[in-house]
Amino acid sequence: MDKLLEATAVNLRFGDKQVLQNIDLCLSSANITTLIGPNGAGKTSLVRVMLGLQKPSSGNLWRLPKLRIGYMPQKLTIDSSLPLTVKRFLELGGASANDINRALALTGVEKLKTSAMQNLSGGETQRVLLTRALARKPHLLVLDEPVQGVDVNGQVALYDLINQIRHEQGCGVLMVSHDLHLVMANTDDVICLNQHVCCHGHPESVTAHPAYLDLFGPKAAQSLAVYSHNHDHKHDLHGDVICDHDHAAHKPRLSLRPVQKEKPHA
Amino acid sequence: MDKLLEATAVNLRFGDKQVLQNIDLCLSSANITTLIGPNGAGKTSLVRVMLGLQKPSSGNLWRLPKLRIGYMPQKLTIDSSLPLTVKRFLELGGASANDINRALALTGVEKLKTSAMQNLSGGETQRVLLTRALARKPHLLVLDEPVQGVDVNGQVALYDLINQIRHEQGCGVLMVSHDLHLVMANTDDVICLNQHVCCHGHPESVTAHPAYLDLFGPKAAQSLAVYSHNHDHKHDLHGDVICDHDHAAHKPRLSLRPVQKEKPHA
Amino acid sequence: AKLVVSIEPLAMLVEPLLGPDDSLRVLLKPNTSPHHYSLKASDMRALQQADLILWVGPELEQFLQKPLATLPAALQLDQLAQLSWPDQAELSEPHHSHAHTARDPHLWLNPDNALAVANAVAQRLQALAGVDGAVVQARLAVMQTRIAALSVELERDLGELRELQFMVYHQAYGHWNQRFGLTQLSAVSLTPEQKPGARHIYQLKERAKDAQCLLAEAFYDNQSTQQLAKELGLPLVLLDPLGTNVAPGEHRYETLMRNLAADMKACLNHPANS
Amino acid sequence: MPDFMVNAWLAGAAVAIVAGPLGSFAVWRRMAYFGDTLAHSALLGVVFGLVLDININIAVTLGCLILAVALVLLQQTRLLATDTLLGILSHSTLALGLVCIGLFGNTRVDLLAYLFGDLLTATPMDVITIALVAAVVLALVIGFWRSLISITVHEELARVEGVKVEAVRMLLMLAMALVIAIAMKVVGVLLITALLIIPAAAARRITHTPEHMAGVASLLGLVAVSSGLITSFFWDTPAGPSVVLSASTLFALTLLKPQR
Amino acid sequence: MPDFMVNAWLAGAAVAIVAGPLGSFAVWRRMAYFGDTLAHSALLGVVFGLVLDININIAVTLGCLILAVALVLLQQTRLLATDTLLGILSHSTLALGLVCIGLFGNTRVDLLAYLFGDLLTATPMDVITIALVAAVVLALVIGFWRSLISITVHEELARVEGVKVEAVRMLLMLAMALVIAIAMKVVGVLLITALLIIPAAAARRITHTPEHMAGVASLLGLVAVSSGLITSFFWDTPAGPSVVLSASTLFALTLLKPQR
Ligand SMILES: Nc1ncnc2c1ncn2[C@@H]1O[C@H](COP(=O)(O)OP(=O)(O)OP(=O)(O)O)[C@@H](O)[C@H]1O
Ligand SMILES: Nc1ncnc2c1ncn2[C@@H]1O[C@H](COP(=O)(O)OP(=O)(O)OP(=O)(O)O)[C@@H](O)[C@H]1O
Ligand SMILES: [Mg+2]
Ligand SMILES: [Mg+2]
Ligand SMILES: [Zn+2]
Repeated sequence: MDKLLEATAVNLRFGDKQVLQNIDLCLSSANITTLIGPNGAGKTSLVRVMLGLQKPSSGNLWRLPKLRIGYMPQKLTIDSSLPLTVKRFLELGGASANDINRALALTGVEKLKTSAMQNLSGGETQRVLLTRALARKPHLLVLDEPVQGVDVNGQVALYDLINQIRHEQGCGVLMVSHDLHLVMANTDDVICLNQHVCCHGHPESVTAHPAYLDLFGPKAAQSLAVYSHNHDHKHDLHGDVICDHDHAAHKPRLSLRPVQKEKPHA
Repeated sequence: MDKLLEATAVNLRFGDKQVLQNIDLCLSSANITTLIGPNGAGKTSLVRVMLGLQKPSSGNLWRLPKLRIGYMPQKLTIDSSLPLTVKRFLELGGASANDINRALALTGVEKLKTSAMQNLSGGETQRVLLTRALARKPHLLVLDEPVQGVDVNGQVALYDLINQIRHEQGCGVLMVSHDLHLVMANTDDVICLNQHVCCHGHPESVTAHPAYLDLFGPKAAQSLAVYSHNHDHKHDLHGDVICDHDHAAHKPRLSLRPVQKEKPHA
Repeated sequence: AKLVVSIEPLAMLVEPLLGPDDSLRVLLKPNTSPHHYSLKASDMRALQQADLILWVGPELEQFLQKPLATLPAALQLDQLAQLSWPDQAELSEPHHSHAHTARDPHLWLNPDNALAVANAVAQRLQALAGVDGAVVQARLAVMQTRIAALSVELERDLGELRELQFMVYHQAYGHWNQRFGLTQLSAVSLTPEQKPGARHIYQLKERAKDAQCLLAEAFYDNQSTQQLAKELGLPLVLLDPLGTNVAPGEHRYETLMRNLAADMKACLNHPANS
Repeated sequence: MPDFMVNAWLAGAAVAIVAGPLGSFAVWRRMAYFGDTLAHSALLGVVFGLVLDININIAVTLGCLILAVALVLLQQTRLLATDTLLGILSHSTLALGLVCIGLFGNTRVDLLAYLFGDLLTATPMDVITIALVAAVVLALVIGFWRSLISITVHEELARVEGVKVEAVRMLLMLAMALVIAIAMKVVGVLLITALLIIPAAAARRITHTPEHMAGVASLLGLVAVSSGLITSFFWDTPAGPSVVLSASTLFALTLLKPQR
Repeated sequence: MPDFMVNAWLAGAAVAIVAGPLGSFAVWRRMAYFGDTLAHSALLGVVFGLVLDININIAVTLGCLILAVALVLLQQTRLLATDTLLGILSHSTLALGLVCIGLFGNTRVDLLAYLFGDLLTATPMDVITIALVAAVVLALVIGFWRSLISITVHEELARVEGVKVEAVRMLLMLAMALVIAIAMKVVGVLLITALLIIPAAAARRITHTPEHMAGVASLLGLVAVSSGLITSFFWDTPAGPSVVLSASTLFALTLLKPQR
């Protein structure tokens, strides 16, 4: 597990709106980190800061030199004046034809190769975006709500796919998702974000955490239960939870999993 | 139950791609119709045809005169050169300040009133779009994946909200959704679309239908079971299913629920 | 009296009629093109306070048409009855023989027209309050003799150019040619804003066989004119019909005309033609 | 203050006020070069006026309105952005005008006359005409304001909500074309276009709603006209360009405002 | 075929070929009026050339490059569309040029020369210069093709995938400005802009990938130059406008193709 990307003490303000507060986040290879949190919690903002797309108001970013990233933004609009087939769009990611074809097969959109990007349906667009990210054989996959608008079967299949690729290629994954019930099964670290990090750790321990229940309610916890216990994949990482939502004392840090340093709230 | 909008024998082709094949659909007041189907099935296209935004290649459309529609498109992009607060955006829907404030409270985005539309997060945008549609007090609500990108609590709450408004205001609802497990509980009619209507009827009967299981697999059926049986709302509509996937004989039509006339596949 | 004129050549024509008490303002500096001239507040004030405003007409100074429309002080020269105009027939190109061909507005290039203008100006000046008519008459008389002499001199000088055949870049020398009996073979384009067609240029090459040079105006950049001259196989001679290069001082009109004659003679004496 | 300055100010002020909302639409709908396009096509209008022997001003105005209709039609193909369409129309009509001018009539047509016009030569009659047209257009724009903004924000949403999208869009284009065509001959296209887009662009950075932006744009336009004319009067600079430069200065000032 | 026709064709062809890909970018990035803006600012360049006493052509070229840099900087504010920014730059520089020309400079500057140029008087030297610049720019564009397309499709995706977005964007702007500046005096901005956008717009409707569009645009440009010059020769119409009209005709033909 190599460290790929690390953010320390990141703060982000838009005007007088504090969006991110003192966030520490560290991404490692072969590790899936999932950001969850209510709408407007700052998940996308944090992802963009990590990728260098948004300058944080304060904080530091460290990044493995020559890190190859596969990114899937939350939304994509392509100008209609640009003629662009799915195939050409994927090639722009810089992957070989072989890798592209393989990725297309995995995400189930081979048939769309010659379609125009602008004519794709919502779910098709998501699949194509994921294909581009995967085809690059990245060291780090960054996915902002990857299965948004994808049909039911696709959701399950794509999450499984991401998990599988993580194991095969050993790439790190940072993912934003609202599909608690689907995502929890395949993730190593869950970070529950709401401006600041509410709680984080292994999914099963996070879901038991009061801050989590606070944010998502018992219904969500229940839905998670249904899925995670159906799941046949075994986790070998221990699932301790570090939380400072109510400024509790820190447990010692045992792994490279993200850790939030405590600072007084601004 | 008044008939609000009816499409008969609608076909839609883009170039040589058949997207909709011989669809009949009828929407009535106080009735929730949900379109489900895999990505690229033509759900959004059908919605756009129903709304008159897309001319069908053939077929007829009937519409109640002076029908007031609240529409929530699948995606929204607003040019950054246009300064537009959420409040102004909502007012453009033509609703009174009172109605807007009430709707804002229901969708949980009151705090964003003065935010710029372009700065909203994905889920916030969805909530604002829904607010605009609701605030108009429409006769017919048309929602294309209304809770896409909305957080877990929001998903449950918004579906409940839609159901509640249907009962209070007696408006008809046409909805596209992939959240089988959430949506089935609150819908009267389910139409399973894959270019043509695979099967349709009351949710519990649809989910038992072979065409449905074909499309979504047993996993989806199972997830539905978990939710629909949790649900405490009683349906008074009988749930017969009409299917002609394998060109079976039709059952007699008993209600204004959508019906597909059989024609040879093109 | 306060006078305003639109362009430099007109200033040259009226200067001799003015005395130390009179003021003269030229709107268009030699460097500005009438196409994108934008009036300044001082220009408007000068126009409104002027006792006499001289301009050729909308064909040349379109930007003045509107502000002068209501000013009685304005004198539009191309309306003067005493002017002589070049024959339309001579002007028009074989393939451009349409009814409403524009008149060549460079009317000061004919000394007779210069006299007519001077007469008209003198008349208007005399009618002004506070102007001593006799003095103006005297100045006009001096001017008349000078211009008569100039005419004679130019006729003599240009006599030897009668056999000279030349082409012009812009149709600007109708008055000049008419007065001195010169033979212009063809013009490349009728107006500066109109570019010639390819066929026209090709046909010009045919006629260029009889021509000895190409006359054009001195712009700050002559590249395309030079290229055309090369194409036609003619020496290029740059003329200065607007008097841009005439130094300040007395008798500028005569200098302008003499320069023009001298430049044309240079064409005849060009090494290529000897 | 001499009469001509008063007339110039009145004409400029009328254009500036109506240019606030219209210019905002130009900025939002990416029609910044609409004015230029109309000016280029004016040449064609002049030629047709000469050939068909109708009043040139009427011919030019008609030409502008026809161009606006052509733009609306081309926009319906959806594959090309508005600025591209404007570029195509502008250059095609100008080229056609230049070719026609050679084929018919040798009357000298001064192309640049439409580009530069002259604020200082505005007559009382001009002022009345411009003010009238501006008032009518302003009334129309205010009357249809919600529909206009609706189709600018999201055309399909507007259509579903019952706005007659095609009619409203056509109205906007024709209103804009009319104002430009009428004001073109008086103040020149350079100045109109500048008054349309520069104040609106400056207002963008300091406002949060469309109405606010349109209003502030009108105001900034008024400031630009006034200060430009004052500059022109006291430093004796050409009037039109001075107004444009004042507007540019205002825009540059808003750039200093830190962005959120 | 007379010499001057050959030179004209060579100059036009060189511009048309490089205009294919560059014009496609102009269409995609909504920079249709980039050429016009540079032409307007040329006047300012001329004035500064005169004041600082440097070679006018160098001054104009420098002016164009500076304008391109200014555009890139303004684009970073993100609140305004490119066509608005171009409109602001274009009118501000023109106004400044007009004011300055009154204050300094006493050589006669002809704005029309920049607008209309004269294809038929292109010298062999002109042809060589244009061809050289076109070749260099074409090589650069092909060399950076993937990066250029990437930043046009989605700037953030490109940045994450390791493209140096700022550098590549600046390269594109400078390349475009250079070609326009060099070709402006020879063939005129009217013709360059038309060759940039009209063939690219025509190609949009009949192609499915960016490469294909750029290639077809070059081809259509060549057809337009050739047929325009032939028209000019046989019907004796002005050369530049004829080429533009040929291009417009090609565009109109593509409109006949039914849209999917
Ligand atoms: N450029 C901006 N200016 C001002 N506020 C912004 C800007 N971008 C985002 N915000 C605000 O910051 C907050 C966080 O936005 P962000 O997109 O990170 O949320 P999110 O967690 O991704 O939400 P979602 O689940 O809905 O996608 C939101 O309330 C949003 O309105
Ligand atoms: N303008 C168009 N031209 C060509 N094909 C199109 C066009 N619009 C949509 N399509 C195709 O038609 C099919 C149906 O699209 P539609 O958007 O209706 O799907 P959908 O059922 O809404 O899917 P999703 O669940 O992903 O939103 C898709 O395969 C899409 O690629
Ligand atoms: Mg987000
Ligand atoms: Mg859809
Ligand atoms: Zn079926």
